[in-house]
Amino acid sequence: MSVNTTPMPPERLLELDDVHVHFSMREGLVRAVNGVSYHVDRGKVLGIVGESGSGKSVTARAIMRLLSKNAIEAGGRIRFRPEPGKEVEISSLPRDGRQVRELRGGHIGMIFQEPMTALSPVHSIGTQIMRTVMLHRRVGKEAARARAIELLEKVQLPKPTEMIERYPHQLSGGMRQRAMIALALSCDPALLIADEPTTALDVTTEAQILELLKSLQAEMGMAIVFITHNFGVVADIADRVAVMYLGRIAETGSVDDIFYKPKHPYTRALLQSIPRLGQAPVRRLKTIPGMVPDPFNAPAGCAFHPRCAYAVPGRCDTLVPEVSLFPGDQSARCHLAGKLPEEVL
Amino acid sequence: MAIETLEAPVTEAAPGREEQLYTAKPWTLIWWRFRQHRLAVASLVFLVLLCVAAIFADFVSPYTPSSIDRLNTFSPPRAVHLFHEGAFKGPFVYALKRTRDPETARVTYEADREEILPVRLFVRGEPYRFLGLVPTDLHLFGVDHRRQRINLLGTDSLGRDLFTRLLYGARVTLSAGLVGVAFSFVLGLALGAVSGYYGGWLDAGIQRLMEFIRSIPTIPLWMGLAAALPIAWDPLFVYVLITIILSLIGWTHLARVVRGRFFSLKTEDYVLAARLAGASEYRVITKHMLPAMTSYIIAAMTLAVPEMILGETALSFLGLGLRPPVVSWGVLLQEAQNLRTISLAPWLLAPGAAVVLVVLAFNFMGDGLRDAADPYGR
Amino acid sequence: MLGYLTKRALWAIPTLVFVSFISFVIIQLPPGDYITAYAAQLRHGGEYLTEAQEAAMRQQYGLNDPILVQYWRWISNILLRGDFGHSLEWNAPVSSLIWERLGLTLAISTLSMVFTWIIAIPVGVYAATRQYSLFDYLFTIFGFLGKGIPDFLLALILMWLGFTWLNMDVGGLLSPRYESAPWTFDKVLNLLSHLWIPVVVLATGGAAGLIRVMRANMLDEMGKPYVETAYAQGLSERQVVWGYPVRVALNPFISTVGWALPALFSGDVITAVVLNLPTTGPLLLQALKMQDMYLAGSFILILSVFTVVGTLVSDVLLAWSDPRIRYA
Amino acid sequence: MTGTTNAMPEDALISVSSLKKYFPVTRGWLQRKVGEVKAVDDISFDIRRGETFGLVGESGSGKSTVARLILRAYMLTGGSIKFRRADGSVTDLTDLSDRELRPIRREMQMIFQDPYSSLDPRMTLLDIVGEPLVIHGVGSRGEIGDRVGELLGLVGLRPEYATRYPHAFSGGQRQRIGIARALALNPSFIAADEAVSALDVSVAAQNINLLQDLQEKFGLTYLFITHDLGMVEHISDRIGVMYVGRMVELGDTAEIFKKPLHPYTEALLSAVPQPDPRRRASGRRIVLKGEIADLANPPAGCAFHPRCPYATDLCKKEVPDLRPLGGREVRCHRAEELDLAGVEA
Repeated sequence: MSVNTTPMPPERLLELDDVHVHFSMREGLVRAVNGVSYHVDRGKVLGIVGESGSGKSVTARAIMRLLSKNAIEAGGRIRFRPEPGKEVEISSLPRDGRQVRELRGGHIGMIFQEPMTALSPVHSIGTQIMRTVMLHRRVGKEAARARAIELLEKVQLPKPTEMIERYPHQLSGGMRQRAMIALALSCDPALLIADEPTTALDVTTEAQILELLKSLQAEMGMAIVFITHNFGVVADIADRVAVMYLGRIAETGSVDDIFYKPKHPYTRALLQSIPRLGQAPVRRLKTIPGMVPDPFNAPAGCAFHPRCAYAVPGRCDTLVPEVSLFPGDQSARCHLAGKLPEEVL
Repeated sequence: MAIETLEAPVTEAAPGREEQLYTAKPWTLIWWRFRQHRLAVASLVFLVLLCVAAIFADFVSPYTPSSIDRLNTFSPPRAVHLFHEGAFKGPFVYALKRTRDPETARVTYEADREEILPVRLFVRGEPYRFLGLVPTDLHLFGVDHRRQRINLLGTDSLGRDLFTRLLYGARVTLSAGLVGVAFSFVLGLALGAVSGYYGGWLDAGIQRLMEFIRSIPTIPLWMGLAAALPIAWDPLFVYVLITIILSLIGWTHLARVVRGRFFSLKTEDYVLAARLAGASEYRVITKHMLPAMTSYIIAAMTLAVPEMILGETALSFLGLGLRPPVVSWGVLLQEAQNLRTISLAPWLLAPGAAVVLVVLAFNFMGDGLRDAADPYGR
Repeated sequence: MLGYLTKRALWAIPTLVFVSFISFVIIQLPPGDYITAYAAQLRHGGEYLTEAQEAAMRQQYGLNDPILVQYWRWISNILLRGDFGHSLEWNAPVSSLIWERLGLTLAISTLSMVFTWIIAIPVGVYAATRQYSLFDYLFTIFGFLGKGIPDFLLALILMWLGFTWLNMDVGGLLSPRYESAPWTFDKVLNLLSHLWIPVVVLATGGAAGLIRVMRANMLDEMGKPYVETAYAQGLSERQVVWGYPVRVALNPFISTVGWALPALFSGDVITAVVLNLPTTGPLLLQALKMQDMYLAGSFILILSVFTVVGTLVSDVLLAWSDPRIRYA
Repeated sequence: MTGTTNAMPEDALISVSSLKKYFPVTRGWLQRKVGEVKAVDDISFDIRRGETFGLVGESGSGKSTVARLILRAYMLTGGSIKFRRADGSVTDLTDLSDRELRPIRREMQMIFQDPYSSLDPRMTLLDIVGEPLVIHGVGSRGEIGDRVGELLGLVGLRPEYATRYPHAFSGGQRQRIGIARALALNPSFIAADEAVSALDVSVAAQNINLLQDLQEKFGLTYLFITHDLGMVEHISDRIGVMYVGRMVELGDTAEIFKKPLHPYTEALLSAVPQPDPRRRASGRRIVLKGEIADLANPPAGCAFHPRCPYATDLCKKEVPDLRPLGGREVRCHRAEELDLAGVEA
């Protein structure tokens, strides 16, 4: 596939172009990310949804160049614009080089799923934040401390001056996730990558964290790549949505288009299989037959075809579909995109 | 009404190899994984061979451990050759010429290149009772000569064959290790299981006991207990007591492993599922908990054997453990205690090499087992 | 934190009582007593003790009293007056025999421990960060060898090598000509040339084990999410490894400090016998063989106290270094 | 709170009254008891024959403990549990010994949350699914084999899989194996503890449908425990809402969702992110202050008062009782006067 070489449009912050990541395992080669392209504009929230094994977390780690040692970065281009007028091709930089390290934490912050284990157990919250601030801002200890207190206040942790002395095990899950957010935002990054940040939390805590992220986003203006398997969360926070299935983007578009005018059978089927609050009671949920295939032997052609209600034999099971474009910057990787019968959602 | 099935074929009838994997018994999986550790497999083979040789030591060794040869003291190891002056002769050793330095009165040995002694299988030699039962004089190998002997590892100060003594010593040392582990296993399993299964104050009490025992320095304690054994007692009885002393310390480690496994297994949902299906406590323990633990316990036991062997060797070496006429590796090493003997006859350190090899083999095997012990690890 | 430490320290008291009693019982275990052994020794030399003489000596040393009485007499003298009793074998107060040797033991053990740590920590960290590299394999082999070779055998081999190849006089801590000489630079050099064998012997055994512990801890920690977080902050690999997982991996390591010291004492007993060092080992062995009960008992007691105190120290260190325990 | 009569309502399969479970908090080297955690505190409810009773609440609310108490996996600290046997007789399970419980265990079973730890990895499906049959001595070896094949077919797995070990299966399939095991003895009651929470969206929907089909086919009664409000609304006839060991609201699912009576229920409902971008939660979402109360150290008065937007001084002092109100039960001092928002249809 040819790689797009034209410069990014001015509003663009991040652009992934045909990114491939493979893992060599004892059982064989896993093509965890198999040609993923998406983009995030400055100050926008991109939600990435998918079931387990769809490659959504791996893609995020590819942006941060944080893949494990057995990962093979098998192609594609990741471009990022740390400040207007500047463009960095992250994918061509050395993995642990100075430039990548400056981006990490400095221009791109990241928060993780497990607030229990994502913070160092033997350093206080303050120390962990201060270390990052001192590293990227090149300020002294006092200034870093002041910044840490300011950040903890921003994420609405009570008594920030005391809180910086606390250790993670002294905080609840929700408070830890707030501390994690403070750490990720410590250097005013242009982009925040949030990898299932609310999955491990209770629903009331999840609501708190979502509201916090939204208000911080409005205040600080950073863009967010929000990874989740929960369609409700995506609908709540995202401007644009990308739906992933088995290492590929099945469909991407504005949040309204994805939820109300899905073009890909997978998106549609997923939306139908979720029980919704206040829905007129139906006895049976719609389901997608079968299971997510084993990544070691992904189906040929469109990876979704064995489970797809509309699959065309001889086409969907042999040819990998191209991306079809629709108005409103919506695109779907399906042979039948735009030709599906209307269905009520 | 019809029950919805997983409509799309989940996995097509899995090809042979996969189906084999899916239906493989737990021990088969453990064996498959163990097999991948080549060092562990080699260690296993080595230990099995050594055990067989030790069990049949009287047959495998060419002499008896206490047969003295005054004209053959401190003779060096003899190499087994195949070629004599370029001609293939089958396995043989050269005869040994004994000369005495007239000035220092020191005995030196030199290979007599003229006389070759073929190594023969199943030779008649010193009489013994096979496995302590059948009287016979058949030995696996030896040389047919009235005066000359085959000493693969040389001889000691009394001209006794070190190879023979090493094999007999293996009997005592290895069995001391295994019996010691067996003792500590019984203690550790019992107390660890009680501790882990019942928990509460019983667990707390046993934990405290283990802390007490761990706070006693091992070697001085061993030494003290071993020194308490009277010299006059029957050597066999002393041997049993020494193994018990060794196991007195070792059990705490095993108990900890057992307790930890019990604790984690007790909270597994499948154990609760069995209980809720109405399974008795006995069934839960024997069908679910013990099978899940055995591989871990075997690994832990394997790793505990070398401790016991090292303990026996050290105590006997110091003269506090087993004593002659019992032959153990520690007893044999006593002869190698002073520097002059070592520089005169470095081959007397051979039992030390044997200890190192056996300890390493048990460690490698234990590591391999431990890695293979959990084939279902997520 | 303070409460935890107080409780921990208080808990050490019953342990010490228990340990001291065990020490005493061990000495009492063998049939017969010192007088029996002494009489046997005399007989060897052609002299005899009459039964009346034996009885009188037993009376004099209080050997006929019940064991608890003897224990109480022994322990109360130690606690109240620092009197460890009388060595029957040496015919001297035990305290005059042990302190110097104990000091030397402590010095050798501490030196060995420092060496152990200097070797084990960086090697363990390096082996874990470069898992399956040549270096990692080399040290795995070293670790296994260190575990497999008994201390006394290593001591024997080093002694033999030093003797035959380096032509050094080995054994003991000083060459005979320096033994009573005043301290000079040469004497120190001579001391060092003797000291390396016991230090190497003790450090090898310890380091081999600790490298494996450190490596395993590090591998465990490096897979944890907080390490990824640290990388995601833009820290370099060196900063991440030494700043985060090493900090955490050191915690279980610290808890071994308390045990390392007593383990070194234990190891020292045998090594010292082989190397003929003027430390506690040979004296303890001799005392045990002679059933010189006050001397042997004092040794075992002191070594046990070191163990208990060592465990206490490591608990304190652990609490100090790990906030999860400090604020539990 | 407990009624004067010990009789059980006609239509009830299970009747729980004043159920209590306190776990001791031990400390120190001799495991001295220093306090207790009231994991379940004075819970009463009935489960009607053939219905699905949903129990919702966040982590630490004690909902799983309730299920385990009903199945008598634990001893009760207080209260009683009555169960109507297949022959119509009522048995008091409260003080039965393990031996006495054995015949009753045939009639009540459980499905677990974690599809990995709930199946013994060292047993084949034949042994796992057949174990209840072996324990209760139902049938010969051959008969058990046939029955296991039949059960596997029932949950949509091939009977040939009986010789396989659990590691050959995916999470969703493992969950079905657990369902087959629970069905082995033809129970009348099944407690499903977060039975689909660990599964992907599409697989969860399949398994929910399976559970509903089985309920219809065998007339099963379910206790369905979950934190997923969408799922509980879809599957349950009635629900109980738990907060910190206590029941706060109990009643008909549709009514509670339409108009909750307890402020916690209201907050919970409003916190659920909906897969509907046009109904974004912002604005109408009630973001609760603070954290879920600590079980070991619950606040005085109503446990919810520190987070409750409607709390008065009375709430701080006095623990409200669970009391009937408009065909439901609610534990709130202000239930009558408050006009709380439910889920819009």
